[in-house]
Amino acid sequence: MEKLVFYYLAFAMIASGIGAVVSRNPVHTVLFVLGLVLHQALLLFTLGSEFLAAVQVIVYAGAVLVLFLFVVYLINLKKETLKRRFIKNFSPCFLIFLLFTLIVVKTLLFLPALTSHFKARLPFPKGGSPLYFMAKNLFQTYLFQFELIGVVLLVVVLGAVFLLRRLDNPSEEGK
Amino acid sequence: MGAEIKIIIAAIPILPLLASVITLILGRRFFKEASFVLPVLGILISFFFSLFVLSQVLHGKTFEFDLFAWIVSDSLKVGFGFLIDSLSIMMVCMVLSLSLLIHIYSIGYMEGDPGFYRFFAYISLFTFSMLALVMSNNLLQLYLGWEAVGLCSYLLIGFWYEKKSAADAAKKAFIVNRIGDFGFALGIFLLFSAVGGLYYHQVFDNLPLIQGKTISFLGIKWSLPFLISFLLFMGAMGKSAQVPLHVWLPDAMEGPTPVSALIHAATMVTAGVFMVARLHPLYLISPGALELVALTGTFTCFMAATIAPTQFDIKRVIAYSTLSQLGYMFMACGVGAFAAGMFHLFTHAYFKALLFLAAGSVIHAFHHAPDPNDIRIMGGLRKYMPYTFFTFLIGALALSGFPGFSGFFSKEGILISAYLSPYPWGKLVWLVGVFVAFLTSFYSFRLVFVVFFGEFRGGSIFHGEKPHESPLVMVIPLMLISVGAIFAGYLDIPGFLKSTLAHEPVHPHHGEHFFQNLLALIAGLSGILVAWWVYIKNPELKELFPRKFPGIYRFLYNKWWFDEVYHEVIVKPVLFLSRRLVVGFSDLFVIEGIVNGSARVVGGIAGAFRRVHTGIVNHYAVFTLIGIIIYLLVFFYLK
Amino acid sequence: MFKAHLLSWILWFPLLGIILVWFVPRDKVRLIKWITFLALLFDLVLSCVLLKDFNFAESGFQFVEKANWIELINAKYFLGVDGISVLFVPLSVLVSVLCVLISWDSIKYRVKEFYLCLLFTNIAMVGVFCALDLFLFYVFWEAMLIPLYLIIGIWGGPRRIYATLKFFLYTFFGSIFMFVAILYLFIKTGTFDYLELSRHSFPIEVEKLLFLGFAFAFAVKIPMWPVHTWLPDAHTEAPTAGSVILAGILIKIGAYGLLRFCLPLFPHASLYFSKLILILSVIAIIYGGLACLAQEDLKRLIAYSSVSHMGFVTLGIFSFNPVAIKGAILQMINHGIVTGALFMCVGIIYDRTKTRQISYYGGLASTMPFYAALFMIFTLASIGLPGTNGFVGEFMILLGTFLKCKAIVFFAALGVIIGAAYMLWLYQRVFFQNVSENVKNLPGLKFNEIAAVLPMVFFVFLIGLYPKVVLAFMDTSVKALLLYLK
Amino acid sequence: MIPFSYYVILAITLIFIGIFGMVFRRNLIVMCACIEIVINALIVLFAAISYFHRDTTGYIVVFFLIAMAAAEAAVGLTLIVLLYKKQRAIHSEEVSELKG
Repeated sequence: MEKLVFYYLAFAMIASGIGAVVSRNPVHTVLFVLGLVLHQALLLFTLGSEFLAAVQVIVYAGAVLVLFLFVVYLINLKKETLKRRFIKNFSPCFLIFLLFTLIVVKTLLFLPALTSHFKARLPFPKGGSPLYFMAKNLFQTYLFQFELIGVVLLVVVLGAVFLLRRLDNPSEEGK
Repeated sequence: MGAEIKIIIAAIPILPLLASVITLILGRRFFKEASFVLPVLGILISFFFSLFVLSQVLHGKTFEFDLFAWIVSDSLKVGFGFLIDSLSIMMVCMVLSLSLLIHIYSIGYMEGDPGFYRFFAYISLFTFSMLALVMSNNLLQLYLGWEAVGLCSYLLIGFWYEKKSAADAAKKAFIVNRIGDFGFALGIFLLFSAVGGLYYHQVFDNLPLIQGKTISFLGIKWSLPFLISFLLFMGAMGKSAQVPLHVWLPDAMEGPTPVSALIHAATMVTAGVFMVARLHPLYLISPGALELVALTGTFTCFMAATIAPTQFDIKRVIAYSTLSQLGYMFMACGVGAFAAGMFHLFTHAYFKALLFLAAGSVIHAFHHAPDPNDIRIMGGLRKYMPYTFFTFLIGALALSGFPGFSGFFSKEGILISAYLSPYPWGKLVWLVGVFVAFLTSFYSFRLVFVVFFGEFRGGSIFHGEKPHESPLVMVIPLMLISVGAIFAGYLDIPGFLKSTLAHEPVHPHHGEHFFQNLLALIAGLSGILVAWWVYIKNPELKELFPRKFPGIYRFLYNKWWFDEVYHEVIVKPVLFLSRRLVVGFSDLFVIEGIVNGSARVVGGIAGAFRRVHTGIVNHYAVFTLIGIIIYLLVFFYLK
Repeated sequence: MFKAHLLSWILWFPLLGIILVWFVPRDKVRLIKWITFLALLFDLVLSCVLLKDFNFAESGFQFVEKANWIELINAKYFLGVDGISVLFVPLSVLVSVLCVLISWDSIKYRVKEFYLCLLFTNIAMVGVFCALDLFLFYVFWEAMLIPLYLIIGIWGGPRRIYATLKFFLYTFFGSIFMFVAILYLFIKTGTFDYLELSRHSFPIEVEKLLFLGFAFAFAVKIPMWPVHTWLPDAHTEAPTAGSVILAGILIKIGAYGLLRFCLPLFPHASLYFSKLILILSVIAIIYGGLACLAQEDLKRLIAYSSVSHMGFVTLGIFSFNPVAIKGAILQMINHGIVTGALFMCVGIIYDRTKTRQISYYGGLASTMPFYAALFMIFTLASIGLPGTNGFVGEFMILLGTFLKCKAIVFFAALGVIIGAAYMLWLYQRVFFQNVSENVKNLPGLKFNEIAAVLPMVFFVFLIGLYPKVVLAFMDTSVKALLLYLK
Repeated sequence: MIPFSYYVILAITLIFIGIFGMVFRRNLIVMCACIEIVINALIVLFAAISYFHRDTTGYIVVFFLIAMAAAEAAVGLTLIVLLYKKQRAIHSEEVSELKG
């Protein structure tokens, strides 16, 4: 049962990933990514973190991808869908990508060595759920980083607002 | 030595300097036509001071003191100082008296010139520089005066700077002098390194140190005293216009005539002779240097005397005669008769200044002619300009060594000294001297006869009118100087200088060397006679020489081709070197080639790499990928 | 408090000017100029106090200030002056003051930035002469490039971009070698302190390499032949103030560096390489002079004459004779004054005609007599006429060098002849001969121009007639310097 | 029981897909989406590590990753909008001002 679920989720994620990359219409791309994200939320659920699954759904599906959709619709690209999907002279790129593929395959051959540490499934420490420990860590050990992320998000918001505001004021352009 | 006399001595050069500086600064705005007042006043006072100092020196006193320390650094200590002995006070009095008269003369001569104030400022500055030169008690201050008179000469030759020829002549004078000064400076360095001081007394005290020493310089072994004397003499060659550095003096006639009289006849050009006389102990220990001085003087004397008769520019003729007379002075120095040389310097100053000023008076009358210096448009001026004529005649007689005039005494003195000198080249000097005496009187009377006798040939220029005598302000100085030109020879200058030059002057005792004296006298008189024969009696004869010997005539007329040779041998190669080799080849091609070439190589490499920056984001992603690949390869295979 | 930190005051006082100017609106041009001028003027007064309080008898460093700066690398804020450097502090400030005056009307755009650059340059210049910590020195050394780069690049002539690039890359290329040498010194000794380093000695082979590293940087800056070609371009394209700073101070720093660092830190290598440098100097003298003869551009000509004159300076330094070294220091000051003034003069005329071509001019002596007189004075000083400052320096250098090597002086003195030739030829072409149509109606000198040039005239004659005022400062320090070379 | 290596393979495959899109797609929005895919792959990986290692640090990294992804998406999309408004272009080949 566990395996079945995993296979389904993995297959769905890879499929929607491929779909996202190859689809001609950006709207479809975004929708495929949405599918990927939702499936991944489920995967996180199976990996023992309900909290992250929820965050994934809320932030990714709810915010980021909606943002993408907004942008796609803002930039009306109906006719763009008819154009070529891929960049023009990609033969050298392709070669390099091929090389990359080879390397990745080669890497996979190392996997057994890599994963040997993770054979034994250790129990979580006593005294609380994983979420409890996570929260404890987050607000104690990583508090500073947590705050930093907050600042980053704030800066991003300000930056985005600032960038788009300047454009509306054509008198300042060209300086 | 009292403080008052020090102040008086110091004031002698400083007053003209002050007058000059004030006139230069305020002249254009405020003094204008009255610019001459201050310089004349300054020099007048200085002149009286110098007479006072002269009276002291006549009582056998000498003064030496430093005004202030100029350059002091370790072993090098030089001050601004004065050495007043018979030699320098003679020069001072001569310079100031002539300068004063020429200042006054210039009031008339330069009247109405837009650079009136400038002229007086410069000429006053010149007087200062010359005084600084002759009164100096060390070689460096001598050098200061040396260069400063050169500067004044430059400024005054180029006084009418709008004329290209004047500007060229000024530049030429300065640069040729610089070549001489190059040697002079090296001489000073060498002297310093040899005796460790630049004061005259230090030099003379330490002369035994350098006697007989040798030194290797530029890979050649030299006798040390000879090398020092030779290098210093190079400066004298430049300043006193001796071959091969004489080419600037004839061109210097582009300046106003009073300048030619004061600077290029009487004072500045004799600085070289003065210097040699001042350093005579040095020259006396180096017979080689004396020989060099004598031979240079002899050659210049002869060469200039052969050129002078072929020239038609009145000032150039006198300029070549100056060259020739300077040659005489060096001849005297070269045979060890420094006093005789100085004596000739003294008399020459008066009669040559007189000649120039009288010529200037003529030129003044002709000033609206296209070329006012050309003697071919003159003639018969005796009638129209009697004072000028008489003064010119006096000058010419003195120059020719006519008995009773100043030049006679000094020239005889030189010739006899040369004849009697212990040096082997004395006889040659004497022989050439006698021959040049003939040429001298020939060309000077050529001028007299062509300019003042015969028919007036300038009618077309004067539109039938006749030239006028110059104003009184010019004539009176002329007369005063002519007094000097006659009677300067009666002063016992050699005897006066005995205390300084420490060399027994040879007095031409009558009868003792009667034959030699007579020969020189005959040579002089026959020159006058020949000139009379050629230019008055048989005017057609003057075409004879050019027709018979066109080659020699052209050679002489073109001043022995010195200018042309220098142009081809020095000026052109230097310019070629600078334009083609240094700038064209080395700088712009080689060095810039290397610099810009390396820049271009870097640029080329960068150009190859810059194609990587396509501006397409995907490609950047690929490069990131390449990076990852390399990292992974390193990670897995090169661990 | 004030006396103990006098150098810091002089060094950082222009910072006050910078801050004030910063807050002035950019259209208040007069205010900006006055603030800059007064700030620098006060700085000049401070540096005169420095001269007044300087103790002639002491050979070591005076007004020393020492504080930790970057502890990690043991770099210190270490200032001090001795007889060699003390004169350059007021000279730098003086040049800056005069630069303000000469650019009063000639800088027409981005005025505020210009004066900021000027103030900044002043800080860097004074800093270079005071710094006794190699790291600090290097910081100031490179910091000087920035404002000059901007001054030439923004307010320069038509080919300014090429010139700035060349100037910057050339000098930077040179400095890199010095930087490597400084790093090596630090790694070997663990300090940047000049005094400590001067007590160290290295194996001769290492010393030679280090010497070359330093000397190359300085040689580019001086500039010595054959790394001089940035100078004509930079000078030619720079605005007047830029040229004056370049000629007056910047290229002195190279020679100063040779004196301050190369000789005491690497005495054996200095002796080893002295012949080479003497020969290069002579080449520079003659080569620069010949190059001048071929120039058609006023500023280019004077720039090449700088090459020639700096040849004398290096000649004097590497003859290791006290007279010559003093002469070299004096000549550095002289050259700053004279060539700076010549550039000012050219700038004055350039502002009126907008051309530097010599053939464009002619007969200026008739239309601008006062200007002609000033130019004449500087021309004469440049060719070393006795009575002007140029003579004293050249004479002392040649005399001192003569005691070491006679043949070298023979050729160097040839350069003096060439010097007279090109300067007088220049003067003739610009000021004499017929009045050119182009210059018939030029206006006379303005007050600020006269005010900028007259102090230079004063110094030309002061140093020329009484060089003791300058020489007195150096006596003991030069003596101490020569002890290193024993 | 699913071995850890399965998760790794899944993550690598997703990264692979994402990079493929980054390299070959010319639509900038799609490229942004591909970045999201790569980030998701990392999320999977970290969550798996945390799960197998019984350590919550991985989860925290995931948490941060999600936040960073949101930020990155916001900035990236802003820039895309800006670019589109200025140049009316959305394809990487049409936007090559940075060409050297």
